[in-house]
Amino acid sequence: MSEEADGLLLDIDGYEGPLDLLLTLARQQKVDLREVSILQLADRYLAFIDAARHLRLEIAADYLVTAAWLAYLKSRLLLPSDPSEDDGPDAEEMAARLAFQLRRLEAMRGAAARLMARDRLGRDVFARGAPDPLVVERQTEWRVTLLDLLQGYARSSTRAAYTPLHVERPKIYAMEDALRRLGQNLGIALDWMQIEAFLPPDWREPRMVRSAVASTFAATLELARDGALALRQAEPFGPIELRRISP
Amino acid sequence: MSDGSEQKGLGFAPPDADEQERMVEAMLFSTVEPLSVEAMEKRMPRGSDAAEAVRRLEARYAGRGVTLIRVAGKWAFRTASDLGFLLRSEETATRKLSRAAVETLSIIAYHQPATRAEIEEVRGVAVSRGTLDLLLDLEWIRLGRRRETPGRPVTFVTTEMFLDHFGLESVRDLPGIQELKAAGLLDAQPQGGIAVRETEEDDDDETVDEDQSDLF
Amino acid sequence: MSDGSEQKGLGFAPPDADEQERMVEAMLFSTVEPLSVEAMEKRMPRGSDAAEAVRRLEARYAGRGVTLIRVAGKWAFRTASDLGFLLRSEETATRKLSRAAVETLSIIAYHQPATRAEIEEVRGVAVSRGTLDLLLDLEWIRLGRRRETPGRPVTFVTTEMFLDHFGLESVRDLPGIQELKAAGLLDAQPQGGIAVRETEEDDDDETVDEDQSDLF
Repeated sequence: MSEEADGLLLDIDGYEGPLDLLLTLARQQKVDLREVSILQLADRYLAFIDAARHLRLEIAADYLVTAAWLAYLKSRLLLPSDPSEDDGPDAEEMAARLAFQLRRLEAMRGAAARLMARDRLGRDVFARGAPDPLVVERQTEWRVTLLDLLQGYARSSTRAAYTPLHVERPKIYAMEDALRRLGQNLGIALDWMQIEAFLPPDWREPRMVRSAVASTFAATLELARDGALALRQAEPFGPIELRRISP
Repeated sequence: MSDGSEQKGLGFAPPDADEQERMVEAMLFSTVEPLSVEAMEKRMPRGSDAAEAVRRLEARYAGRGVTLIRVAGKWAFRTASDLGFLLRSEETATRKLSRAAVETLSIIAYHQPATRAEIEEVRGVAVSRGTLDLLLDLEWIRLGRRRETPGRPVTFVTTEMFLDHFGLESVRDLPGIQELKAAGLLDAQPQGGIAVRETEEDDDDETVDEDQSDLF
Repeated sequence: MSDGSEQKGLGFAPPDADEQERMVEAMLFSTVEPLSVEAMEKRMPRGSDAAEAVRRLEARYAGRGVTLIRVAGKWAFRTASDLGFLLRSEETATRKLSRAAVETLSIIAYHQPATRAEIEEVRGVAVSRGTLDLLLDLEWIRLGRRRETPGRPVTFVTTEMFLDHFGLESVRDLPGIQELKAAGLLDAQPQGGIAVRETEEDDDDETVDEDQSDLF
């Protein structure tokens, strides 16, 4: 560890940022912060960062940014200022600005400590432990007009007149079901068979039969078009017959 | 303070009586639960006499806005009872009566005396206990005569306050069904045709004083 | 009591000074939150002078175990600070705040209204979202008015709870604030020193509450 580190713990984690580290280093100059030598401070900071790097400690980027900034400031402070060349803020101003930041941070730290040392509620002073709650008596004024009343009556007495209409959907034998059933049973139709033989046996009710016949007939048309079966009807309204066509 | 001298001998004099009173005052002020003399003495410097401090404090607060009282052998500060009004504030909020309450009230008004079952029949839904309680509370309805039918159900009738609130001379002033229809308030003829029954306003409130809780 | 005679003319004499003092005592004793003179006077009979009653009460309680203090222009009874040792219990141990939280709080208190950027400028390091959340959670700080500068950043200010917690009558009574001001340490300074790098340390919890995430 370098001498410049001055026994400081080389633990970056122990500092709340570069300004905190700078303040700690400045305090070690053991002078009033108003007389701190920024040049000397920059040197110490750079030495600290060097030492930390030497130990391969992980250093957050903002410490490095500050190191670069201080190196720049140092070079500017050491060089005589050239009035003909105006590049950026005056070095003295920058140094004064940094000194101000250090003084302000230190002042805020001191203020924080004094604030925290005050008698605090719940620690040093106490409020009434069993306060009497303020009883809020809520008076509710109900707003109802005669019209509300009449409308209410009208609403409730007409409600009974309307019972919701439930339309029961009739059972429909779907075309897909008919196609499936025909496909499964077509093997038995090696000779002409009446279409009724292919109706679902459990569809007995007249309306259901009608639906089953319609869907089954539509399904035979579909299969006939595909060339899977042949259809015939001898006379108008006569029985419809079908037969499988062998592939 | 009997052992005060002994304490003094050890160089730890207990605080003086005023100081002990301050301590008891602070403890009783900040505590959540009433405190016993023993509990206070335990927290005070050795040689303190909490009982005496409490006696002094009690006298000091006598007649003040806050007084020291004894609760089950323990002590607590309480607001003087005559000042309770200061800790109360009144707020008036206007609220709309629920739909269920408006409908129930209107059915009672038109059908009175009406039993709960009759109200439910018209509304088609159960009437909640809360709805009837609210209307009774507002004193817009009261209990009428029991119906002389099986089970002797109680009936509900409207009150003077109800008439007052709605600016009605009597319940006969409520518009009839035909008028409601004409006003466009009734869209359809209800089944069975509902007529406004003649009410018996001179029904006496014989049942009112009965315990209401078993009525519903 | 300037209008006392007028009130008397109407036949409503306000209660006498002792009685008014009792009233103020009862009200202040019954609550944890500081009360304003106006709030008390509102609850007292017409013609009462709460300010005078508070003055009398303050004198009465001076030096007692419980004293009347002024917080944010309001009044509250609090135990005398020298008796804290009697009242402290294991449960009342206050949470220890991190150094970052303490410093952030102080910077807001002394510089208020303060933007996040200003806090970071003073500390020379980014302020974590968690620190501000904690202080907001304690209700020691709250959002102030947006600063009318580019980006309209939100500002933070301290609350009444903050004053109450630290026993301050107002932010003008913050320890050392006059000296800091005189030394120019509370002035806004032009940029040019060590800048705070934009950190994105708390990106991960950005989604927690969207509406707040754009504030800090």
